[in-house]
Amino acid sequence: MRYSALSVFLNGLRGNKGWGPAWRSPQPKPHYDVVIVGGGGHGLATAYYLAKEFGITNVAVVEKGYIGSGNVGRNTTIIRSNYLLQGNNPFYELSMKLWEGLEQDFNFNAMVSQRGVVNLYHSDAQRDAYTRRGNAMRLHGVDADLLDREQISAMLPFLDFDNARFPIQGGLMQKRGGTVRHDAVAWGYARGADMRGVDIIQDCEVTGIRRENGVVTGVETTKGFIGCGKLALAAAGNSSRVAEMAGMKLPLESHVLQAFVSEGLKPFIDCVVTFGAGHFYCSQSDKGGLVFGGDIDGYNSYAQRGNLATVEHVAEAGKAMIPGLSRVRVLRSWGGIMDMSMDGSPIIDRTHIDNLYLNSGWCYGGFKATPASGFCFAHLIARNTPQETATAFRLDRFARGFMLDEKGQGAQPNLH
Amino acid sequence: MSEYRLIHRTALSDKQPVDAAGISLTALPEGHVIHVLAEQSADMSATLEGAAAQTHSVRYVAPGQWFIVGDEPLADDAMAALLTRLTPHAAGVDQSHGRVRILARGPMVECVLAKGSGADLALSAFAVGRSTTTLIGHIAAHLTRVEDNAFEIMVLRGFAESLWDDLMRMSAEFAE
Amino acid sequence: MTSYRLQKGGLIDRQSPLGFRFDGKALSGFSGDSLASALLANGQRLVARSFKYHRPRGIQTAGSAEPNALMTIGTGGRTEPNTRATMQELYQGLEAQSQNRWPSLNVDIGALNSLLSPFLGAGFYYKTFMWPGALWEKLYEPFIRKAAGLGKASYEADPDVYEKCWAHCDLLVIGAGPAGLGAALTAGRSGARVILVDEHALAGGSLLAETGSIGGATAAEFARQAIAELESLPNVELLTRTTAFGWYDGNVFGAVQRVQKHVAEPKANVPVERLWRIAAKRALLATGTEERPLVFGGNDIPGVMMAGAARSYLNRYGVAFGKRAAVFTTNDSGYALARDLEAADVELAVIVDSRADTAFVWSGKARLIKGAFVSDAKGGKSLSGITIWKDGKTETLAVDALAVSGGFSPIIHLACHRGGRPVWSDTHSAFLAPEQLNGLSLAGAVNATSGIAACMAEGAARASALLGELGFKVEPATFGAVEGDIAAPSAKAVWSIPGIKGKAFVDFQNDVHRKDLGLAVQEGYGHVELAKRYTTNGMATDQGKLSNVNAIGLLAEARGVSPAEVGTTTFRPFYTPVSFGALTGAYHGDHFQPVRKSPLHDWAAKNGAKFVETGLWYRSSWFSRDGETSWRESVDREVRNVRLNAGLCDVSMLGKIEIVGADAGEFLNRVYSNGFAKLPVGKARYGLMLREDGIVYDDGTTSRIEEKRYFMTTTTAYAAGVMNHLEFCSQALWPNLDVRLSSVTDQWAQMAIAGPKSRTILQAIVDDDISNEAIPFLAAQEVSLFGGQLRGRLFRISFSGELAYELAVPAGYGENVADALMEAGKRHGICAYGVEALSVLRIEKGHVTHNELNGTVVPADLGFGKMVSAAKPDFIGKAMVNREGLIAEDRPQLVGVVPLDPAQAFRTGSHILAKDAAATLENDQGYVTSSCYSPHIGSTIGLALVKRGSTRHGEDVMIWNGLRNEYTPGRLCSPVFFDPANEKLYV
Amino acid sequence: MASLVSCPHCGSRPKEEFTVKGAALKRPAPDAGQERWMDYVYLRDNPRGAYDEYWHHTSGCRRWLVVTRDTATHEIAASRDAALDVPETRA
Repeated sequence: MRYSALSVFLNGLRGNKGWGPAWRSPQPKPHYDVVIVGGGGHGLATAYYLAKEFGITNVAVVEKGYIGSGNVGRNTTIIRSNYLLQGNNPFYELSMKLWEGLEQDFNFNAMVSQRGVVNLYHSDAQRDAYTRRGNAMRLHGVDADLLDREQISAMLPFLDFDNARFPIQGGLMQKRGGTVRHDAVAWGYARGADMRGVDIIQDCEVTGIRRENGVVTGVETTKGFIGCGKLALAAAGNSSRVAEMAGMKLPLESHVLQAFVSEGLKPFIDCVVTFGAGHFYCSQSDKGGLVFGGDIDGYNSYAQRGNLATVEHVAEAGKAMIPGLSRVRVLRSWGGIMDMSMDGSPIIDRTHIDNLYLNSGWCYGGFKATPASGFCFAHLIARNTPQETATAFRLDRFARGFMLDEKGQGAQPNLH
Repeated sequence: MSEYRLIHRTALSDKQPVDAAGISLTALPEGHVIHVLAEQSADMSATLEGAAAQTHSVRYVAPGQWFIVGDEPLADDAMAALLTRLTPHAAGVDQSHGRVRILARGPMVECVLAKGSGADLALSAFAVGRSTTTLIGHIAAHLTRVEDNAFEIMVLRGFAESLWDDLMRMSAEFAE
Repeated sequence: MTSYRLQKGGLIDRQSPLGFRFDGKALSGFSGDSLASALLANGQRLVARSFKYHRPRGIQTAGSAEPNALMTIGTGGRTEPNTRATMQELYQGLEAQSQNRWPSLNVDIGALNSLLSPFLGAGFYYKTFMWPGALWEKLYEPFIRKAAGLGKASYEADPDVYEKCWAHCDLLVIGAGPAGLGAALTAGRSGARVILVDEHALAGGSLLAETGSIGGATAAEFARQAIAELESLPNVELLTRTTAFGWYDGNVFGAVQRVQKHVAEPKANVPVERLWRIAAKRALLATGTEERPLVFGGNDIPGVMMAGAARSYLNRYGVAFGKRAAVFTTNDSGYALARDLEAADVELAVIVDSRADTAFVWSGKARLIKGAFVSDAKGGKSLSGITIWKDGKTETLAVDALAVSGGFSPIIHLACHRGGRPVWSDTHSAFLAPEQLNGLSLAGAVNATSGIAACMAEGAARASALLGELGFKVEPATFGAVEGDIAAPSAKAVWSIPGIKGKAFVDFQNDVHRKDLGLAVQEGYGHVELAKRYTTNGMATDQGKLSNVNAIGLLAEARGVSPAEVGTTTFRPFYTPVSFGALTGAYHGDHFQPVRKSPLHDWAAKNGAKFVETGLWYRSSWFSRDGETSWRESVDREVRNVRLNAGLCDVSMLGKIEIVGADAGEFLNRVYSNGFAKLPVGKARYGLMLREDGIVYDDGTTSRIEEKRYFMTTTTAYAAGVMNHLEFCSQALWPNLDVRLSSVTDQWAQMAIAGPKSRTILQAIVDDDISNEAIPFLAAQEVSLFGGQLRGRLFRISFSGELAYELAVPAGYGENVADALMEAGKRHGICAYGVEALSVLRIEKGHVTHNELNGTVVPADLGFGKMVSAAKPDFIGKAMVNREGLIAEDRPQLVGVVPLDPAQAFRTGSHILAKDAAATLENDQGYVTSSCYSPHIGSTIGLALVKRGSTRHGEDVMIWNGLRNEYTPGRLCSPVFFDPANEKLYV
Repeated sequence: MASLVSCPHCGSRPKEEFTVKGAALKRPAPDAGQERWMDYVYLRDNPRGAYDEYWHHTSGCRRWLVVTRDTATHEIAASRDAALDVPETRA
């Protein structure tokens, strides 16, 4: 059933008995043209665009838990396209453009809210770095504005301008950046893909990848063998483990990143704001909770939980930036497993194994990339050539020396 | 400019000592601190005991590393002699100006330090004479338990004022 | 005082009345009251409005699970939103405000939402508000945001102090109820290091609300004596008002102590809250249970309360929760309340027991209806009556208070924080803790043990066993006989209640009702995690303490499976919310990070320095002189003066590392890309350090001081990183090399003395000959100063391109030496110069810093191709530096850039476009890495990384700063703007 | 772990005193070839389970350690000084 104000009204009159399931719960078929491993944002978006844009509908998404149980449901909901490098910038801007029409496209209100993203700077060096970045954005037609202290103060009067260890000098603003209701992204893509014939198979863990004559022919799962023409891996933090089933070792480490929400507050922070003197970024959800995060915990982990030291580190930066947070309470912390790559940029590529496609390395910026990641991965699977904004995300870039290192940190994933 | 009178500016000269029943904080004299770096598996015990028998104290730092410390500045020749005594199996690096020592003493000293350090400093776990480097809040410092209720805290000179201020805050509730 | 307050009983002090305000209304309570008990005693039933429908809500619990009674406490910088009235101790002058209502608590416009509730079911907003797209941010969302949220955060800074600390113990006991006290007394007597935490002001837990006795003493008196004993033991630390909020890896527990949240004016030298990190060898969870509500119509009306809470208000606080009460229970615990109500002469109209076959023998006066349910409660802002359903028939009864008990959920949160999943027990109708717990055990009600005596005994036995594992020998403590305890063994849970007419709430705070969960299942969101996210059940500030298990039960029924199959959502920290203040401790404001101070800081300050934060350091940026009106004026003067006369700059912040050992030379040869093996004693060399991936990591000079002693300098920014890196190389990669490292950054005050007159000035304080012959360029020697009073290290190196030295002296003499140099240099025109002038001088010479070493360049990009030794068999970065992409032709290379019109300035961060090219990403040629006004050139100059830059000197380009709409026609040129032949360097 | 790391020289210490570098791998010989070096610098086993990694006790004894840690449970099984435990000597 199509969602609309009218359908909500009519169903309300009938005691909401008319709503059907948002997506089916099918048993897996023996064979699909494409099997996507991972029912997170990227996997579901890939399925959606395969069906919608490339007409490939004989597709299954297999998910070991429930859909959206990974990082799409445990991030700080920020979207932005304020990237520096030519290999990254057009891709993230494609993603932003897809976000801008997403809800009407898949008929699900994911609350895409372009409230603006401000990165504060505290020194001339940071200002210069943001000048470079803002100009790189503008070169690609991405909106960027460099704000001075007075402009920041008018927007965010509760920041610490007077008593700070690292006084705020200004900020780089992307007005089109903002937030999205994260779970709804998974649900919207799932519903959209399902309506176009994609099978979404939950509670189905992949336990092996079957190859015949070197070519991938399907996956062993807890629901039996599922054959496929093409196998697409979109397993985020578990990418290394899935790739290992195909005998591949990836330029990735899995790291835990915590995110937090405070108790509900009346409207306080309108945009997304990131601290430049410590790792802290914050926005306020429509329900009123401050959603915020900081740095990764720093060590390899598959446990979706973090440590207290990082929590404190984040809180210290938060109160340093906004003194009024002192008596606001942090409600909940959670952890997601990030596929941190060796240069901080993603991988969307074929592999050396025929019919095996890889989407990974999103580090902790995968949420904002969801639509473009799905779109470009679907393009690659359907056409066997990279989508034009994703040509730099090759697996061989490390061996060839064409790293996409926005931070210039080199081959140490926990520094990206 | 041999007529010029050199003045040693101590790092904590502006700070007022804390002297309360629960806790006292005192900047120790900036005498000498020698970082001893030994070859792997060199036995330095005799040399270090020799140093300790004089006007120095020896603090363990890490495997093969110690600080030789004392309240009196070492003249060039005394320093040279000390460095020579360390050879051939160890070298000394003068850190007399690079590290600043603070004495924290009083019945609440463990409570005060527990506000900064995650090391277990209970007397039963950390006896008199033991040393360790640990974070006190955000600043790394080298601790030595010099008495049941007293610790020598050694910190990089550049952080000395910040650490002093932190220790003051940590002591505040016992320093009325 | 109103008649809700009993004449006697409770642990309050009737001799100490306390005045407070609620929504501006002056009220009064007693010392020992919670804000909630005081409000109840005053007959204030309506205390809050719900989140979505703005329904009237009252106090429902007496503890930290409270979903309704959230208030804003305090004013100004002490404004504290969303505080549970049940956990807030009353103090004289307390100011409490209700939240989420407009214009007032009594008359709330938002309550109109209730009328629209058929259309506001679970997830309705995902289905609408999409057209037209632009209206979301402009109309729908602002409206929703304004309506949502709870209390208001303060814009003011908090005047109070916070702190954090560590604690270590053999046994941590969490919860000071019967099991916890049993454990703590046992452990305390063993001599082990014990910490006992309890979230309430008064330790004792459920004993404080008991009317029975232990060993002849009242339960509360027993608790008081137990606490007194524990306080007398030096090895026991008792932390009340302390909530253990998280169990972390390594058996570390996070806890927050509310040290001064119960006082009107906190003492300034004591924190208001203290964050504890407790490293426990063993821990015992004795957190008891949470009583479950029952899901019937109108179960949220003020006057409906948990039975245990009603009993707590009655016995602990001396407050009756109503004048004519009813009890609705699924288990024996309701009878304990019923008995105590009658003993306190509160009218009890009826006991409704869902069990037809209960064996409990009720000997009180009140009517008992077995096998029945309260299907609906009636009333608006206060309960007026209930409907009792039995076998399809209903009867209504006028009551003003209803106590409910739907069974008990063990408070196992902490036990699940490290990944273990709770296990459903049909026997106990509850989720129990995971079985495999490393370092943590459970005792008492949280372990599904019932009855005071059994809980105390279990606590004692567990403590004895846990300490036994650590080598302590102690017998479990024993206690006198318990009288008058109505133990409530588990009873079968009741999820769906028959005959409901009204809205039956599951999650009170988020207004999730029974039908929302049904809708979630119907729409495919039946997985417990999806249902939570879709309906928001359990996502409010109480994190579903009361609602989660009921939601699971209802989901199970709707899906036709057992609660075991539904499972729980994940328990995560924090058990109860923790303030930013507590998590931050003292590290905020200008104490956010420590300050690292140069030994020349005071010298710089008295010479007029303006400081700038550089990492943790404050560096002197420029030195203002009288009459100078802009920073540029000062910097230009400093630059000119260094080139003309001389200047003194504090470079103490450079990383400085002393490297000793027989293999130090070989070591340096391996960590630098250029050769160091043949560096003679007394010489310095510029070195380039690569990362293993071939990218430039850092640069600096290293000098050979003695045969086996080197002195390395690093950049300020990478000082710590380089030290870690060198330690890694020496310890992990090449432990067989004899290399030993000592950071001497803080040992030396280091000053650059630059300019044509620097030698003359320096000679005034240096005893040794420092002529060009004695100290040629790149000499590094120990020197005697002030007639032998001091020894320093003198390096003939230059960042400015001038005749220049760096002099290092022991830090304590730094200020003195700098003063002497300024004095000696006065007649030669010396000036102090800061990092701004330093930067101009180095840009004029084309010297790179981390502006250029941006983590993506290889040596060849900077014109340092020759510094990558081909001869050395191995060094860090050698293997990867020649990859295709790192030697590609169109890599960015270091180049100079000037404006065609000297009057036109440009900025760092501007991009370089080919002349006449459109501003597009494809046309991006590179960017300006550093820029400054050069007094020597008479215009802005810059360094840039530009594609094939080294081959493009002389090419006209556009310097583009789109952020400011600045287009500056420019020309690429050599990056060396000043003295390219280095004639000034060698004089 | 995550909260406490045991240092063979200093005992159990908070994680914030340490810096973690990642997999404790054997550095290849300089002439080991591009593939071997690519593997060392960029590829990681990234296992779910036991893992040897380098930790530096930065705010303590400043020794590099090889810590054997489970990436799923965060339990630390062992912690040794890196100098005494170069990868080639490890089983």
